[in-house]
Amino acid sequence: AGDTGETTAAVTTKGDGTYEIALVTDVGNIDDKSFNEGAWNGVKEYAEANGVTYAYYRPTEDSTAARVETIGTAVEKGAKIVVCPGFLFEEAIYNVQDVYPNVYFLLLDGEPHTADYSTYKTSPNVHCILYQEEQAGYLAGYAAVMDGYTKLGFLGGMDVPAVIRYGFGFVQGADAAAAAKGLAKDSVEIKYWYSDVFAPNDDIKTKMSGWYTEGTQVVFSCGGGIYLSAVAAAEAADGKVIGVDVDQSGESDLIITSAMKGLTESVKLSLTSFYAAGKKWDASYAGKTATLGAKDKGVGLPTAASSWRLEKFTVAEYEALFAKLADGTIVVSNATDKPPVTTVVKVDYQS
Amino acid sequence: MEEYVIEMLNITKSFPGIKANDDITLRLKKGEIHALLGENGAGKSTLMSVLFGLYQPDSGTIKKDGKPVKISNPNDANDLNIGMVHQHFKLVEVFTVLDNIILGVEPNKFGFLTKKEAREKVVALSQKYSLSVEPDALVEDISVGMQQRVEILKMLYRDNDILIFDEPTAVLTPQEIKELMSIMRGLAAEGKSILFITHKLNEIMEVADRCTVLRKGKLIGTVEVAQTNREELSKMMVGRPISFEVEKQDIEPGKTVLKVENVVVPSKLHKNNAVKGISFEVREGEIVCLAGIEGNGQSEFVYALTGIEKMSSGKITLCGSDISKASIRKRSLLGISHIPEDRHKYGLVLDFSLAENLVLQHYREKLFQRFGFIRFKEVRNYARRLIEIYDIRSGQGPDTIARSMSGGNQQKAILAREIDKNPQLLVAIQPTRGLDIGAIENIHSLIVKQRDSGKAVLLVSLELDEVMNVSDRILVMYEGKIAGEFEPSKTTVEELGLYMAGAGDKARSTGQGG
Amino acid sequence: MKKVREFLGRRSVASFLSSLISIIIGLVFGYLLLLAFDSEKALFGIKQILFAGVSSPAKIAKVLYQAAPLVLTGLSVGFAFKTGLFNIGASGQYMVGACFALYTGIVLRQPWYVAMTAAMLGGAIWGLIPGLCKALFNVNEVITSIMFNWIGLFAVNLFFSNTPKILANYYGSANANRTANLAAANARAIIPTLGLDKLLKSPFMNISILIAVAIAVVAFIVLNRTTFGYELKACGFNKNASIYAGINAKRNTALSMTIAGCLAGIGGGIYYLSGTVQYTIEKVLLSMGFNGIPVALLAQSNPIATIFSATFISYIQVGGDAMQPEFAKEIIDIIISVIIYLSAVSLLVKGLITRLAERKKEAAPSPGQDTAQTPDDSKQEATS
Amino acid sequence: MIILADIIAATVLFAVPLLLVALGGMFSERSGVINIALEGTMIIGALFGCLFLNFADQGGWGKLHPQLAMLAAVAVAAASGIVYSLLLAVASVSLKADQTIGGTALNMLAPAFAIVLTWAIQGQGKTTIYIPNWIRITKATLGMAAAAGREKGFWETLFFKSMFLTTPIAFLLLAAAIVVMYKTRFGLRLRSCGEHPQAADAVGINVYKMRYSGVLISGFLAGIGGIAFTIAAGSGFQSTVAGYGFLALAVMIFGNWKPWRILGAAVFFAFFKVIGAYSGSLAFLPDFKGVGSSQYIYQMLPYIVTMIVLIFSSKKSRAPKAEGIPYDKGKR
Ligand SMILES: Nc1ncnc2c1ncn2[C@@H]1O[C@H](COP(=O)(O)OP(=O)(O)OP(=O)(O)O)[C@@H](O)[C@H]1O
Ligand SMILES: Nc1ncnc2c1ncn2[C@@H]1O[C@H](COP(=O)(O)OP(=O)(O)OP(=O)(O)O)[C@@H](O)[C@H]1O
Ligand SMILES: [Mg+2]
Ligand SMILES: [Mg+2]
Repeated sequence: AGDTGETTAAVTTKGDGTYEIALVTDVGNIDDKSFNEGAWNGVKEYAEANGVTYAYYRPTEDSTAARVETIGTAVEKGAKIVVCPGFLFEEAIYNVQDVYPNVYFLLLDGEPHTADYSTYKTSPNVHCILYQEEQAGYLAGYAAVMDGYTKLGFLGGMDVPAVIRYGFGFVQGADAAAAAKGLAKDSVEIKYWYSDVFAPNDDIKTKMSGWYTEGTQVVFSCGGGIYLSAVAAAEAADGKVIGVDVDQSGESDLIITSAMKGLTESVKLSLTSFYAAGKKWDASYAGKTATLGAKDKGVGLPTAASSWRLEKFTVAEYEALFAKLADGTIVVSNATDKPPVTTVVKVDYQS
Repeated sequence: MEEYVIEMLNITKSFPGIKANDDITLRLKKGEIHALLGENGAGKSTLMSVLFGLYQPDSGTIKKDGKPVKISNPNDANDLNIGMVHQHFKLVEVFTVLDNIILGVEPNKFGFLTKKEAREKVVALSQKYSLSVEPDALVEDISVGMQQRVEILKMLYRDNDILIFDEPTAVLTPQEIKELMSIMRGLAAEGKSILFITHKLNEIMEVADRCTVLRKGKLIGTVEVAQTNREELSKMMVGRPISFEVEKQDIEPGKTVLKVENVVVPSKLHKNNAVKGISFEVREGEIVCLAGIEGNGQSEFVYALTGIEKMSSGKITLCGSDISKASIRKRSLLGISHIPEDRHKYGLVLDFSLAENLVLQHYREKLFQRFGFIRFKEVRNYARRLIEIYDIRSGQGPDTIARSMSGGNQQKAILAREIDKNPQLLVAIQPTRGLDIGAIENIHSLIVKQRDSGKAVLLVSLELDEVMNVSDRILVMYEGKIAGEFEPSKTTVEELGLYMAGAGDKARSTGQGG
Repeated sequence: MKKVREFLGRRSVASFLSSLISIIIGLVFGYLLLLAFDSEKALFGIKQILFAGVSSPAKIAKVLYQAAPLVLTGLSVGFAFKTGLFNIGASGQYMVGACFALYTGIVLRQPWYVAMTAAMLGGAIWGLIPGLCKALFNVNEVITSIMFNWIGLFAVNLFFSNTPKILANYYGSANANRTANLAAANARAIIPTLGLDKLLKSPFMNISILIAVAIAVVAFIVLNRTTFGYELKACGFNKNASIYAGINAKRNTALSMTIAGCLAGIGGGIYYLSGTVQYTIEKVLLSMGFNGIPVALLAQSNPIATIFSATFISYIQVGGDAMQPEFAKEIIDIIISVIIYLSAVSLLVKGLITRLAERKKEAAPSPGQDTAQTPDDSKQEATS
Repeated sequence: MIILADIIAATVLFAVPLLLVALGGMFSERSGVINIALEGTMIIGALFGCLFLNFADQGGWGKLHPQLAMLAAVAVAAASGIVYSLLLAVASVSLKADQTIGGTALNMLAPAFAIVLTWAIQGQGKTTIYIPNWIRITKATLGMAAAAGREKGFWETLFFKSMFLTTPIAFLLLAAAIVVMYKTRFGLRLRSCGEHPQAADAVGINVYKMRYSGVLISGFLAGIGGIAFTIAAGSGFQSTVAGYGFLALAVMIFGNWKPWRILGAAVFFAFFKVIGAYSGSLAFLPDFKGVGSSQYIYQMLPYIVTMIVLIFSSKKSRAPKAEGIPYDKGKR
């Protein structure tokens, strides 16, 4: 069950109708318990702790022009910094970064470029954060197989780069664990499917239900609110789910772990730095792209006792693995153009 | 006075813009058949609806057995044992006969239907009054005559003893009318009182005890039928004498206009053919009448003739050209006009204006369109001309929405449209159904005028009076075949009736035998 | 004659007034709603609703940009209404229209007007099939249209998924879930702006609203001036009588749905060829088609009035967007639905008014029924 | 074999909302009112039902008496459906407005209202009302021992994998609908109003009252259908019922306005919908190798098959004759 008890006003204002920190959504809602919510929580926590006004805006349609327009609205409403979660903002930021030189932008999951990808440019008022989702996926896949699961599922939202990196990382991690355990070829199976949508729906639930009935033990639900569909199916079949982006263990007892990227933390850190520098990016942020991975603790699995629901795989083993990722002993491919080669795991790519 | 079961005293009822009943008093005696006569729109249905609780009178009182009563809805009427057979049957087509009879007074236990006792009561009633019905048949599957019997049973089932019949005979065949008359007599003999609306004077003469005449919402008078005659009644009703004979010139029929050879038309209702190979001709300057009881293939034949349905074999020739396979529009262009039986369903687009309806066949002509654009000015002018010639009465001339016109005027509009086409062949089906005698006179004279101008007319009618009066030649149809051909001057209504009932062959053969 | 004209004038005035009254009541209701949520900011909210649409050239551009496809889906629904059919399938026709337009523009590399023609064709096909089902097999067009909405949705997804050249990732993007950005794939397929975008300083501005208006005028003329429209309406009002009069009712039913499909298809084309949006693989029916229903109803199916009703709805939607973040923009939908609800009721009031007026004048019988589809409101407007 | 049980269970799960809502539509249309607002009414039912479940969850007592709480939630959904459909009844029966227009307005109103209300209650941007996980009927609910391990048998999968209180309720309501429609005085009168209101009026039946009843019953059923769908879809309430209201309308027409056939149509439709999701698991189904995203072929399937069946069965289809025509006592 969700934390519907929380009724914190999402908008605080000094009364003059301006909002200093703005978040503009791409698609999906800020209550998706995943990507958007992770970023929004960063904004909210920082703003509330520091008494800054904040608000979020929804564009009128899914287009660069509308995103540009909505950023404009946010600026009109007094935004000093605009947080833009999602690579769909790449062109929009490219278009506006020089139009509003005195407004600062935090772009998550992307880097500004033109519509035809011919020119990339990040102006000094923009800071970009990319995450090594493949590492988070790798950790989740490795942990699941180590915990004894042999029939896995990957439920992706849309096959956009971040999701693909999670998915291919998951496959690589599972394969590595299976190899480490010395399992026979094809003894670990992964069903792999993109639902083409970030919102939950009845079709996804039915499909997951079928997977669980066929023996799938755990599904890595990767993207927005679709975890709801996976959890609903798992509940009926006593299956398990792996969460994504943020620690989703609170959403259901069936979520054994989550492949996280530090959205909330990095947004909060960026905002802290922004205000510390006097409402602007300092040199380490201005026009820079940060790629956060294990080495920066930018990705990982939740290790709090309440979140750790893996039985055989221990936190200590996890931390050892994590260290290897952080120091580069283990390198996970971040290629998104073709599926990773596996040695043990059999992957069933479904359409 | 004790004598009257129902007294409607000084009833006035207005609708916006019209006084439908103006100070009308009508008294009904126990056990009598009381006819109500009047032109279309005279206010007969309104008066009866007031008695039945469908409308509230603006003023006036109703007494039952001498006591004033208030009838504010059909339930009240039912409680006072007043029942009504409506002008347009109020039956649910997809319900069974039994369901229709019990509707509104369903026998039930805790809201659950207990149909068994209902069925027994219905069967008993239908035997007692010889109203044969099939309790489990769907209403949509039974004949109009049986539907009427269902309506009567509805009243009897409710133990009504004041029975209102609103134009019950307009939709019946001669045989069915006869039956109804005897049923009514039987009911009256039982002590039930009957109010009977009709436009047909001979029915009044035959069955009614007294007759009340209305004209334009006002009471003209109540007369003892035994002491009056048709001419007098019609004069009371219309305000002028009416000629019952249609005046016709004698003309020699000319060339053959329509030639029908062995036409077979399949039926939509059952597997058999509806029309089983008929052949005949219609020539210039003659009115040929297809007589017959409804359901003997006349309608289907006309559908085939006008192209609405396909015939399975045979040949139809119009003025020498074979139209067996031609489209509806082609046939229309070649000179067939026709007046359909159901004017609302087939004759008019009720939501179009009168003008738009009057060009329903012609809008493609050069005069009314140029390059596919309608010339509304011409359309209106044309409509105005027809309105004048054919005396079509309506509120706003060409721009009147057809729906708001009275039945008679709607019919006139159709006639105007069809006759003004100056067709080689005019096909008219039941053109006077439900109209008052004034309107009938008018329509008959239009049809005859058409014939007199040397055109061919094919008339389909169930009314034997009309058949005898108007036509030059009569073809009786029975079970999809032509059972006999007659000349009106050399036959009688009785003989026609026999042939229509299928007894023609027998009559002929016994006649030959004897 | 003058009297009649006066009366007719009054009738269209009455229908305009009834819509206006509904709109005013709807807006008052909206204001009360805003008050209920946040009394301090309610005034700000209603100001946005009322005036944001004209607060800047860019906002005007946005109003027109959103209105253009609405006009077309509204026309689609309204055209079918006029001919006695309920086209609830505008959504599917819209999506298929968009698909045809994008394929023609991106893969076949055709200019915008060719792509637009393709959109029309796509919508036509998606209207024709339910039309044929109705004409030939008498299958209720409501159910076939609903089925074809979904079939259209998935068919378009399937088609896009199997046409790599149409997707954004073929043109360098990382995104395989949406069609290519027209600017990157084939700029000629973008609807021209004729400098309007510069004039109003908005990337949303192009000639699509002009196209929509032109099509509305054509639809008006076809319905009210031509023999073809006369036939279509006759079939809509009374199929049997039309058949009796020699009109091919089956053909007209199929044609009418086809034309409705064409209109919705152009709506899809006009939106997706604007160069701003990319078609995303969808799992739910696009609302633009359904939004055509209120547009048509508010316009009482009159093609010319459709232009205004679509613009109005788009206008207050822009106002609703401008209310954010203080208020949820969904409040606008509430206002629109209240207006539609009231207009359903006020049509009756209108009928009553005209009937009374007429009774007094002529003391004669009057139109028996006043429904949403008073057949010749529009025609009479034009002739008087 | 278990997969078969799973498919049947899923089919029933999704057939239930379609069945309930289509039955609702049937009552309304049989009384003479076209209820195009089913979609909106479902949303309202789901909204209040889910809010109630949430309330029960937070109160803590829901978990203690899950099925009782669920029953109450169904009642809340039904009641809110009735209240909402009252809006349609007032417009289309009392005010004699065009039924399509009123219905369209209500369809538009419902999701917007739901979002605005959800935000008002849960906070801005909180679009989902989560459904507690204790509502499912399990073996434990019935006091039976839960089977050990996750390998479940055929019957267990069939009856307990996706069983909610709404399922038995739906079948009870179906039985009730059949009885009410064909065995009671009320049913006979209701049907007469949809076929020939003038006839009903003439025998003393209050047509307005009957039509109100029809519309309100449809609200009752659509409200329950709304929560049944939301539970079946398993994604919480997000101010939508994904077009199921319109599908139910189609199911009703497909079912020829008759309860048994509506059941058939709902199951038929749900089956083909479920089959698509299982296509990867069922070897005998073609997997369309070489076609990208073949899931869409299967997702189209139910609609295409329905179309084909409709074409072949259309001759017998017959809508209530007077549906859609406002009844006016004064008019003839
Ligand atoms: N519901 C109504 N609304 C308005 N006017 C009505 C209504 N019913 C009847 N009228 C008016 O009352 C007049 C009388 O109508 P009524 O139906 O009683 O005539 P009638 O004598 O039965 O005619 P017919 O012989 O054609 O059946 C009509 O001319 C009509 O103008
Ligand atoms: N809904 C209505 N509103 C206003 N006037 C009406 C309405 N219906 C009928 N009228 C008026 O009632 C009068 C009579 O109509 P009515 O339908 O009774 O004619 P009729 O001759 O009885 O036709 P029918 O043969 O169909 O019974 C006409 O003058 C018509 O203008
Ligand atoms: Mg009459
Ligand atoms: Mg009458």
